[in-house]
Amino acid sequence: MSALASNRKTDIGPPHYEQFLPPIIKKNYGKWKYHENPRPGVLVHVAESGDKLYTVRAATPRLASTKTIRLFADLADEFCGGHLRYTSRNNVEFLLTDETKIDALIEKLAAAGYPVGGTGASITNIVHTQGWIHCHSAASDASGVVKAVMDELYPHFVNMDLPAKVRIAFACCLNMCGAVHCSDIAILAVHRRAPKIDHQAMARVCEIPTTVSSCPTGAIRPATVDGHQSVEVIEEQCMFCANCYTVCPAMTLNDAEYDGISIWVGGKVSQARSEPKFSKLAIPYIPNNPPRWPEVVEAIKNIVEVYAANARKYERMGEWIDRIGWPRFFEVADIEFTKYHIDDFTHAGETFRRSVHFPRIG
Amino acid sequence: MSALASNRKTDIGPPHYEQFLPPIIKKNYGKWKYHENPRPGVLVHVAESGDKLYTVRAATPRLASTKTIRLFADLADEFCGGHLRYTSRNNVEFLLTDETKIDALIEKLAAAGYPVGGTGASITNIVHTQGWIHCHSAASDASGVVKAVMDELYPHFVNMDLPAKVRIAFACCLNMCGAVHCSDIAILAVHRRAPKIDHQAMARVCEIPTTVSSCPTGAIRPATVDGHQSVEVIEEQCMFCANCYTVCPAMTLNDAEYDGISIWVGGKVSQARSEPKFSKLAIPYIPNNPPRWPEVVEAIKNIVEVYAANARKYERMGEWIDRIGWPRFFEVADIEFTKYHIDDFTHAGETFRRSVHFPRIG
Amino acid sequence: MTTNKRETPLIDQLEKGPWPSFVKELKKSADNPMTNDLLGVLERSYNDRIGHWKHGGLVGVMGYGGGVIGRYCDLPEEFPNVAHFHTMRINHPAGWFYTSDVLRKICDIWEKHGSGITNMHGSTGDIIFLGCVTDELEPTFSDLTEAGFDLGGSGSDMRTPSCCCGMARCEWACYDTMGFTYDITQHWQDELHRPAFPYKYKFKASGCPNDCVASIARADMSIIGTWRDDIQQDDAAVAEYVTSGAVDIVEDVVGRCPTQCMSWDGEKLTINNRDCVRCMHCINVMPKALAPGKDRGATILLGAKAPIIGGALLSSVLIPFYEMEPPYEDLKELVEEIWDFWGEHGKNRERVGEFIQRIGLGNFLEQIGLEPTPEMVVHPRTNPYIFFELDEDEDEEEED
Amino acid sequence: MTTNKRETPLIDQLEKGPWPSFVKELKKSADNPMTNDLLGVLERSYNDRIGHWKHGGLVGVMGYGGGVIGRYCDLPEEFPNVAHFHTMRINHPAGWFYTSDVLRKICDIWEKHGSGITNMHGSTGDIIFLGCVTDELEPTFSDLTEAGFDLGGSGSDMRTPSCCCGMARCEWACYDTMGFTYDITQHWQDELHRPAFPYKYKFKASGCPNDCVASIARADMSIIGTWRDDIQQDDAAVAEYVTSGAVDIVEDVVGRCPTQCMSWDGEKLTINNRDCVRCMHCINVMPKALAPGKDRGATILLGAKAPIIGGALLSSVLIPFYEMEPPYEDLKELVEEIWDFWGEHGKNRERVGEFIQRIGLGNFLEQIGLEPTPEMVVHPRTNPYIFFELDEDEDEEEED
Ligand code: SRM
Ligand code: SRM
Ligand code: SRM
Ligand code: SRM
Ligand code: SF4
Ligand code: SF4
Ligand code: SF4
Ligand code: SF4
Ligand code: SF4
Ligand code: SF4
Ligand code: SF4
Ligand code: SF4
Repeated sequence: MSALASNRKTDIGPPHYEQFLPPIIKKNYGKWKYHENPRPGVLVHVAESGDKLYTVRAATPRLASTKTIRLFADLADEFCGGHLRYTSRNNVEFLLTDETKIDALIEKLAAAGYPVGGTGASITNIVHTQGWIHCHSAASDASGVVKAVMDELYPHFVNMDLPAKVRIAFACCLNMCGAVHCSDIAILAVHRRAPKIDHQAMARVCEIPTTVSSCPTGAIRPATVDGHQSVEVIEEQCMFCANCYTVCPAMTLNDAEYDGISIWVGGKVSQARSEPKFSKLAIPYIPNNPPRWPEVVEAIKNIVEVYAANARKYERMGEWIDRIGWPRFFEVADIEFTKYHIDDFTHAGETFRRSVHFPRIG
Repeated sequence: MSALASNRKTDIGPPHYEQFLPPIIKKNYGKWKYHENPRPGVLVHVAESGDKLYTVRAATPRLASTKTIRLFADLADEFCGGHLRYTSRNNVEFLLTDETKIDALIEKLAAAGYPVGGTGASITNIVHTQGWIHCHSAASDASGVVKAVMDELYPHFVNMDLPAKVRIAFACCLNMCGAVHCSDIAILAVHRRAPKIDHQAMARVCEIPTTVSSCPTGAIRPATVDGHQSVEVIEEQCMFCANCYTVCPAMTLNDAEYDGISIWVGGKVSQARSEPKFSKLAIPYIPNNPPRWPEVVEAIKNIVEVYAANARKYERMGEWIDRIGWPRFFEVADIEFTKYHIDDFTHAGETFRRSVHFPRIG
Repeated sequence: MTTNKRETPLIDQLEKGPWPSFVKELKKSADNPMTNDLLGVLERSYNDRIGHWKHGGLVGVMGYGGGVIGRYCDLPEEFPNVAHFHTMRINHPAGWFYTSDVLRKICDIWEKHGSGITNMHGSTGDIIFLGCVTDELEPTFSDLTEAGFDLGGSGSDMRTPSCCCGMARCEWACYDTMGFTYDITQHWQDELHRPAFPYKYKFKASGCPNDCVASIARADMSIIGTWRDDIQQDDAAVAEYVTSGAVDIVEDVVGRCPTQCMSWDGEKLTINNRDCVRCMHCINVMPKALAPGKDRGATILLGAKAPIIGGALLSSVLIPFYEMEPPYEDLKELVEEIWDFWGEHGKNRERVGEFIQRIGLGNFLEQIGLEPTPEMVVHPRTNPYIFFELDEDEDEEEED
Repeated sequence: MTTNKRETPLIDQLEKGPWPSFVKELKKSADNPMTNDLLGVLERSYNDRIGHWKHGGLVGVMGYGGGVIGRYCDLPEEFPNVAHFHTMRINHPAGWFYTSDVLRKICDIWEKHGSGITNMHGSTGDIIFLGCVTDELEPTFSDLTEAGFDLGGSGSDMRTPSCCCGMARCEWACYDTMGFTYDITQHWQDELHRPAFPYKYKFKASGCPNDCVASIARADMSIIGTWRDDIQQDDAAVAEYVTSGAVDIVEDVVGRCPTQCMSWDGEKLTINNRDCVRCMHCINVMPKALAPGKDRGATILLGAKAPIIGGALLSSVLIPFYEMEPPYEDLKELVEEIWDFWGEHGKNRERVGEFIQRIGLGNFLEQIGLEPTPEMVVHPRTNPYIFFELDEDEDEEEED
């Protein structure tokens, strides 16, 4: 092993991107003039030189077998001189110079189960996380919910029929690895039961002071339970963030009965028109109902439809709601407003309405 | 004394307002139709009945000798059947039914030193506090600063020549009895030295635990000094709020050398057009320079002039600044932006610019 | 007592200039030895650049816990007549209307017992008698009640409520601010005079969203008049404003509407009242043509305060629309629910606005028995830290 | 190792429907015993409504502190092939461009050493190899470096930087996002591989304010392309959009400009560039007619993060305009100043955005040697709690 280590390569960093760029990009790098979006999933970028680059964007489930990657590689060889890329939302993009090949490529992708779309005013791929596939913290599965939701929203992927882009993200716990906090629609799996403590394991696997101080609400205190050095949780003070679990495996929050899904709306990232916004709570809790989470799918479909029917062109979800006001959003989306919607964390007071500027109800 | 107490009246509350209302108001109570503001300081309210009530508003320094109150009473007898009122900003209003008497009243008021104005798009009286006249906490005088500033801004009291109302308030310490925090221009006296502790008196006049816990930044801790039970202050942690002084007289913040005045801009209370706003820091510190605080007067005059020259009609100070952006306000008002302008208290992060939406400089 | 005139070269400079001079006011009453000494202390402060007053102790009138602010001079030898210099807060009549007679009565009392110097009015709205020695407090109070006046609040009590002139002189008053203010002041005399709360509790009542008593910024409970039907619109009067050139309707009215819910087609003004947030702007600009609707009441807001100690707050919506009908039973009950709950769980010197932030608005509503509505917030929460409560059924199933 | 096909009736239902199915992906690799067991665990989770993974311990490759996430199954007897099921994070090439050859090389390696299941890509941007046993980590790494790849970040280190495709395929890129990302990734290999910070530190680089890598929401340091001269405007092309009916210029462009700084007189579009906040909207709508200015660079922002634990943050302005010229010396120095200061004073698991809020942005700027500018804030402070520092001169005068 140490012999190996001596001529072992480390810290070489990622390969230089240049070697993977198609010739047309090398030639026109930084010299693109404009683009068009002739049909869903297809972009054409025109360079100052007059060169045209065609992009065909196909959905992937992100989780990919090497078999699928090899399939994409073969398609790239067949249609794009071996060149392709992935997007920041886990779609795959084939980069063509020959416009006439687009249809054939799209056909082959469709046949293999990878539909083309996701450009312009559509719903593109859902950014998501590990879920029950890999993570110890997950309050729901990620891939399954995403699949069920996108099966339903599929028409909005292959068409550009919405007022503006709708960006959906999923995260399987409050760590929010999908960074769902600024999405038009965020699907966030939540725990709702205070950690169950493995008192026997506690002192062995966790540092008790670290565990106590990990709790943002001060709900955890040291305690001796059945003779074991351990901790106890003041249940009313727990808001299920799982920060304790992150630092201490003996405090699990996963719960078959009470875990589930919350829905958040109106966030955005781009600076177009309005400033970036956080998503806000729409539905506090829907139970986990695998394998297809029909209530979650229904709730999201409803929000998309209400938005599609009411927003103005170019208006993102959050811009639309800001215009009509949250009282009316709850009314038109027919969602119940509860005490859970009212912030009660550190900066809660900043969200109270400190004016009489609200529209009339009804 | 206890004999007196037995037939002593208590809890009778204030007199009923009705007995003080002029007949025209009794008659038209709740039945006013519209008003006009024919000239500075004069309002006419027209009732549904057609009755007309003329109001003449005169400035007062708020601090009033009974001699002056008697003077106003006499004028009320002469012009208004004995009726007058004060406003929420400490002006006095004479309530006339005979339009022809207005000029004579205004003349008499002017002769006595009480100018008429303050209506419409003007600068009305400055709401203020006690200062060196009466309060133990004051970091500056109130009446003196107000007098010096209003001498300079007087033309804007007797004319309606501004884009909109400009409401100025003064408070002599962070308790802000003038509730200056939502004013177009707020003048706030500030301490800048950590409390000087009277260690001898401490244990006698203050409760040490209460004093320690009064400090929002945790800067105070119990200490024995020269054998006295007392406290000490970690100076770098003090932001001079004087909350400790409020609960403990042995910790004075008043300081001849370092006390002075800060200027805040862009607040408002009314809901007209935009929601109510807090005032924001413009100038962190100007030394006390009695009797006429020329640097303070100059700074405020500059802000009023820059506003008058640049704002649109109906645009309050804060609405104007919101439109042009704070970077440009600091530029056009030629005020230095310092680290003190950047919030660093509890909700500071909410004021950071979390977008790239700022206008170009210059 | 000496009445030798004090030398006051510094503050004398504040007699000059067009604005009314408080120094002149002091000098008008300088025949009063207290006021004469006050001039001296003030000159001294101007010279030293520091105040000369000390913390006041507990002083007051019998049976009352509030209404008087104790004050002592830190140079009592030099200025013996202001060695004690307390203030009395006298509850003003709602709307600050007076007759000349009653003003003279007040002056008589104050010249007899005190310095002859007042504030008309204090920031909370009281008549302030500035400078009273301890022994004169009770006699002054006695003369005041004889004249029909009583003390206002101070300390941790209900503070003197105040209001705009409302229906007395304003066409926009959506409820009777003065009637309401008088009513609650009388109703809660005990709460006003005997501090028993965690901290002060202020009421301010404005007849419309122009908020001429700054209630949203300065009162723990802000009562702001409003309406819930359409703005009353007189098209002929609108046309009159436009044709006379008095108003640039596109720029000044339509263009300044915060919700862009108005339009002008060159002849007619159309208001989409469903989107209007009742900001008052268009009505303010054209008072002859537009007026608040006919279905009137108030929005009740809670929690404003000055910065000490968690930072200043504006009041926030508690009841989006309340029909302000005397005797305001529901509202009074709600206020007492709030006082009870805050009284029991509020910390010492914790204003109700801070209290709500500490315990959570959702919990607060539950305790005082109000349903949450989206009008109460600018937007729902953005953080995922929800204190879920599992309902009992669910809990039982799971209990082991 | 068993390769008996697992019964998966529940997750089989996720093979149906038009969207690509991750279950199909798993089944494609089900000849691999790990993946076969993964199908079994997942079915079990769908049945139990709970995950079956345990906290990972410290696993990794020699000399590296990051790049591998340890993972163990809580049902190792039933699913022995996923008893260990670690992930490897492999630093992707900037912009996620690949050739078919290099993809096949990656597949070869992963089929040889692991489950054959990947994420293309992880949320931070890495290629994720999903499911590796401890003993295979080092051999996989060795084959990867041989193929020119290296691990990405995990733990309290610099995380794998990522960027939008920028100049490679976008006309709006205001700087070379891919060049910059490659440069800093290479420059800070040690910081990427050997966690030594208080917590993670992410970089994301977007070529313009459309922010196609969500940098403002997902990176501790967000580098967003921008310009500081006028928008480039081609009047003929504007006219073309209008006359062709492709764009309703009043409604879609002028009417949606957040600063209302555009006007259309029926013939010509006028932009008041001084008021423009460079939001991109008008350019997005008419890419043939409008383009970012020529004087280009980036705004550098700091501090975004997910909610744990003080609540989510977006990045805030640190340098309003920076000319993104390689080798980015000043910026690199600044970043190292930040790392030093945060490294010394940051608490364990305190992201830089939280750190700044704790110590104050003003102080932070002073420590890293940047001047405060009004662009950094939405508005100046509203609370009066200023930590005044008296300058030394003043202090000396007063010292006693
Ligand atoms: C390929 C990709 C960048 C990459 O390097 O991978 C990309 C590419 C383009 N984006 Fe993007 N964006 C990409 C992720 C994003 C993201 C990030 C995200 O969603 O996580 C955002 C921020 C979203 C948000 O605000 O929440 C984003 C916000 C935009 C916007 C602003 C839209 C708006 O009005 O808010 C534009 C402008 C537009 O569409 O008019 C834009 C425009 C574009 C253009 C037109 C730029 C160009 O001239 O080439 C590209 C084609 C857009 C299209 O899909 O119609 N791109 N774009 C990403 C494709 C993701 C996908 O597979 O669907
Ligand atoms: C007399 C008084 C109420 C009282 O009961 O004492 C009063 C009376 C009127 N106010 Fe007021 N306001 C009075 C304090 C206020 C305050 C409180 C304050 O300044 O502390 C405000 C909130 C100020 C703020 O936003 O900071 C206030 C904001 C308004 C507004 C909203 C102006 C705006 O555009 O923001 C109007 C509407 C207007 O002027 O068009 C208004 C309008 C009016 C009208 C026109 C109402 C009417 O129809 O009678 C009255 C004459 C206004 C004038 O002066 O031109 N009044 N008004 C107060 C006179 C104070 C003084 O002596 O100068
Ligand atoms: C007399 C008056 C100022 C004036 O010149 O008008 C006043 C004077 C004092 N106020 Fe005040 N406050 C006065 C209206 C206010 C207001 C304005 C208002 O009511 O609209 C405020 C801001 C609104 C609010 O309540 O938040 C105000 C906020 C404070 C505070 C800060 C309270 C807070 O929660 O932030 C304090 C400190 C305290 O309570 O310990 C305070 C404390 C004080 C004390 C009692 C000083 C102290 O530390 O104990 C002052 C006595 C001064 C003196 O020597 O006479 N005073 N005080 C006002 C009462 C007159 C009246 O009854 O009409
Ligand atoms: C693999 C990945 C999710 C995915 O499916 O793509 C991931 C997976 C984990 N993240 Fe993450 N995070 C991943 C991107 C993110 C992102 C998104 C991003 O980088 O753009 C975020 C939000 C942005 C941010 O950094 O704030 C994110 C915020 C977190 C947090 C919360 C950090 C915070 O300060 O709020 C944690 C908790 C922690 O660090 O202890 C976390 C912790 C974790 C851990 C290590 C679980 C833990 O408690 O230790 C997860 C391991 C899961 C597993 O079993 O594989 N992960 N994590 C992403 C990394 C892949 C990659 O390298 O490309
Ligand atoms: S969001 Fe939570 S459960 Fe999901 S991958 Fe990240 S840390 Fe794991
Ligand atoms: S889940 Fe969060 S709030 Fe609950 S005990 Fe753990 S750390 Fe505390
Ligand atoms: S603001 Fe401060 S100094 Fe002035 S009267 Fe109020 S408590 Fe006293
Ligand atoms: S002035 Fe305020 S911050 Fe300073 S020691 Fe006193 S209470 Fe603490
Ligand atoms: S608040 Fe409204 S009702 Fe009261 S005086 Fe002002 S404008 Fe009139
Ligand atoms: S009251 Fe305000 S929001 Fe309503 S129509 Fe008039 S200007 Fe618009
Ligand atoms: S961020 Fe801007 S430059 Fe980068 S791909 Fe998106 S639109 Fe193009
Ligand atoms: S970039 Fe945005 S702010 Fe600038 S002119 Fe275009 S739409 Fe307006």
